[in-house]
Amino acid sequence: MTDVMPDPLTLAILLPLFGAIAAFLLPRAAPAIGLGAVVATAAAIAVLGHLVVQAGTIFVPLGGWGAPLGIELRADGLALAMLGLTALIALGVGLGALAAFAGETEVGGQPMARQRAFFWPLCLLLLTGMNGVYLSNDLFNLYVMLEVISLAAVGLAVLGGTVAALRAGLAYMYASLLGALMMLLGVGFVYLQTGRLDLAGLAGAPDSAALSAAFGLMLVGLALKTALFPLHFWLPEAHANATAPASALLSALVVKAGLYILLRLAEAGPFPGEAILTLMGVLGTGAVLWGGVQALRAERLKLLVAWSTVAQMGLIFVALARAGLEGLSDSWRAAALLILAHAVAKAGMFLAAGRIKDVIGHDRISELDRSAVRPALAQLAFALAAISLIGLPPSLGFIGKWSLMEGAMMAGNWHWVAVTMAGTLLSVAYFTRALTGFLRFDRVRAPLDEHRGWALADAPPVVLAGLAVGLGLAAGPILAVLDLGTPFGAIP
Amino acid sequence: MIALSQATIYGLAGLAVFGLGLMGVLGAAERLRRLIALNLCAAGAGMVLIAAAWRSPPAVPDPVPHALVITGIVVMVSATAVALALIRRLHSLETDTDD
Amino acid sequence: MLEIAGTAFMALGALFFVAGTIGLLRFPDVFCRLHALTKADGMGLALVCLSAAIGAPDGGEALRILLIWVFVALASATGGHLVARHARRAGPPVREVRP
Amino acid sequence: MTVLLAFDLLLAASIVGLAAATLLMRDAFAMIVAFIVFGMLLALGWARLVAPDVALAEVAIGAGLSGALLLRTLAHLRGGGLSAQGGASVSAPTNGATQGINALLAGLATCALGLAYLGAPQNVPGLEAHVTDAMPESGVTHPVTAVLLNFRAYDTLMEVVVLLAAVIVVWQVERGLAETPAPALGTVYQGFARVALPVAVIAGGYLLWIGAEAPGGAFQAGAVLGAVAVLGLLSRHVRPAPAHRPLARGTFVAGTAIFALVALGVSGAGRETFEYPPAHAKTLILLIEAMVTVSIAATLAALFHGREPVTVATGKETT
Repeated sequence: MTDVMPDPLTLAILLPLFGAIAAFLLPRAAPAIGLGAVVATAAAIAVLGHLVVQAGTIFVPLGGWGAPLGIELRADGLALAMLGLTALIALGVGLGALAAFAGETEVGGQPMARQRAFFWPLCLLLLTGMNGVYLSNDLFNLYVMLEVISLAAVGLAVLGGTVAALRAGLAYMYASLLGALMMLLGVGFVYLQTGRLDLAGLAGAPDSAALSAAFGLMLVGLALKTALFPLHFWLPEAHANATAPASALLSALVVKAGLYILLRLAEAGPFPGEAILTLMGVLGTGAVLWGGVQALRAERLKLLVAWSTVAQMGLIFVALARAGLEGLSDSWRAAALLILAHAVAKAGMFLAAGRIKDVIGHDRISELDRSAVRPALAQLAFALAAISLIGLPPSLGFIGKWSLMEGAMMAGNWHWVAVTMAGTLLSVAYFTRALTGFLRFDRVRAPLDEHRGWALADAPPVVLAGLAVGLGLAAGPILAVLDLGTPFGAIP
Repeated sequence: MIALSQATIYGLAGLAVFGLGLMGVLGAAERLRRLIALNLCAAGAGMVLIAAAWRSPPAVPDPVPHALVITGIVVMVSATAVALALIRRLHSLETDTDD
Repeated sequence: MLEIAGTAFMALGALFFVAGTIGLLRFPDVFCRLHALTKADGMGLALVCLSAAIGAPDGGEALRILLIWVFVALASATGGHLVARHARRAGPPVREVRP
Repeated sequence: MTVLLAFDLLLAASIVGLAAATLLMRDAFAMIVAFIVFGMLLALGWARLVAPDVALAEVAIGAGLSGALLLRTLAHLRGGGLSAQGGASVSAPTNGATQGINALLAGLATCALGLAYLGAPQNVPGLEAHVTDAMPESGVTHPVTAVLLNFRAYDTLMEVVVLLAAVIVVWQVERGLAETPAPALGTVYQGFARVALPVAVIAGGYLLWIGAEAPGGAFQAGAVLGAVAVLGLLSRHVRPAPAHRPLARGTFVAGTAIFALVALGVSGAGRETFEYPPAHAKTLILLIEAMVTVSIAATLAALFHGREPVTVATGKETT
């Protein structure tokens, strides 16, 4: 199918896998191997990008069989954007992890050397699974990939080894497993109805009870995995109690896998009706409001950030629902933009929150201040990420929200505009809680310590958060990439 | 009128097992019981898939669902092992702090 | 002739299994239950294997069935021993039968 | 025919009944045993549906190894033994109202699914015709093995990756736990192990070899060999030590690594990834299966054993 041998699609999946294997075999060299594997994967994705720009959608029939007997990989603009995003975040978080797991001291949990040794195999397995999901064109393969992601993500969530992290990790594991099993049963129903497993098989299928059951199961399962309100119960604790690089990966990437599959299902199949889409928007609204209120009430910085993930995921569902079933062929762009914006900003924000916690020794919001040891660059990164998540121009978040509201207005759905506005106000309110803390002098209780200067560890959050703001200026090219290979059919 | 074929019997039984597992996951209080309930869900989904191998009346069953279910079984034992490791570790830490 | 013998052995084996199961359910303590299980089910298994071996299409198949019998018998004897040993050490004493 | 149908009805009812009984058992030990019996009956059901490969996998992995894992965990929770009543207290679920609503919702959803199932078309062909057409080029003659290792080999590779991920996470979670003293099993067990383990190794090899043309294959063989290793661990024939760690890591990844390397290696010259040259397909599949079998066996045994063997050095990690 492609001139390059072996094809870059397979390499984007297998290179991180080889990296994970090598990092597991050589624990001491894990950071170097890990970063090398991420860079190699990014190179494969760059080659793939070149091919997609030239040829549009690329299919690779693995084993030469082709669908429906074999499994096909598929790459188009949407997949390419997600792949690039994931590589970018893995690189940023990986560099952040170098600093976060440096040193030998142990703070009540796992020894640092062990955390360092195990972070990389799990991170690379996660990358394998994520890239596998983006490139998959087969329902059962998506289920297996989701399980790869689940196990790696749970391993990352409990890396710190504290009781709180383990408890949250187990709850996460159960939610994730149940979601995957619902997806599996849904795949069974698809097979009953169509006799095939590839996504293309959904397209021609007649609307039937079995197919509705399949969609119902898969949507509920994926909603559980993406923590759509009210199935979000597992997310805040799991994301807040993980170590910072793990939180960044979980919040920025893992929840997006379910969303991406939802997009692909909506693209492929006869989506089960206007009402379901509206329901997704309504639940998204619930997430925006409930997540916002809980973020306002959170006492710890990382918990606030985690609740904001619940709210932001809700917003993405609102984006999907903004113009109804007919508007879906355009609404996916708004959703994709918000996915990209949230991923970059949230990765930067969690790394920044982790730095702040490392430097000042706690992350209680009521005691944040402008003390002399203040991690100024991390606070800057937090603020930049907040700008994008709130949606101030020219950030990528602004472009996403603008695109959401524009489509909603054109369809005359003012209620979705109101929801977006309400969510924006709430996000201003809860991020301000943290930001004002960064500016206060009157909370200093301990004697002023010497400013510790800037560390290399400040670079990844600043760069990621800066990108979250700056990429808004590149919205045109990003949209052009998303439209490569025309996902969701022709551009209206 | 629906013909009560062999596959239909096991398919419906599979759905019932999945439903029971679902109830267990939602209702069980203990960690082990929830995990077993999840395993029941997996078994139920597997039964539906294996029954799906017999829909059209061929002489031999469709091997693809068989392969899928074997994959599912291996995936499930992996997940079970991870969950059990978490349970054991949590138990150790909790009994340490409680005493 | 062989077919009749096979069926008869199978039925007899099933009868032993039923007896063993009744013993498992009705007997008062671990040791009695174990007695019922290992003895009756061992016999039942032997008969069922014999029946299956008679019905086997060729000698190789029959040999494999007999091997299965040998190993299941070994395993169940060992398992029975382990259960009894554990019960003797950890559990309550043998229940006295009152006249 | 009707007698068999009655048997199927009885078996299906028993399966559902055992699933319910498993969840209703008050004692955790009884619950696990019921779950294992459930797995056995399930395998019988799958044998009735002419899915012997799946039945084998279910008995060996779904019921057997899962059961062993569950029992080992229960022993840990109860402080070394299974009969002690302390530790994992089996409390009755609380909050009846929520429970009722949940049960009602799950029941309604299941009924809806049942209706949808009955409404599904009965005459849509599956992929069996495609499989039959492609079988001559697959390198093996057993369709399930062809699907697992050729047509959908990519899924199978990822399945082995899931196993690898599991053992990495288990090692990461459970480091440095003090070893629970293994129960002394006595001379009868030791004698049994001495006879049974070599035979089981042969049986595993046989399952692997026969998989190319008949039910069996890497997963069933790996499960049997994994059970051998578990028995070896229990009888103390196998004693994991810190020095074994590099070997263990190598064994865990061998299957995944070889599988992925072969998949990439055969590509090129107009061939896609995973597209084995027909002349070498059988050799390559057997090579992959052999490596995967060894990896699966080692991984399953490691999942049972749990913790990574480490020298207790820091002193911070106690029990």
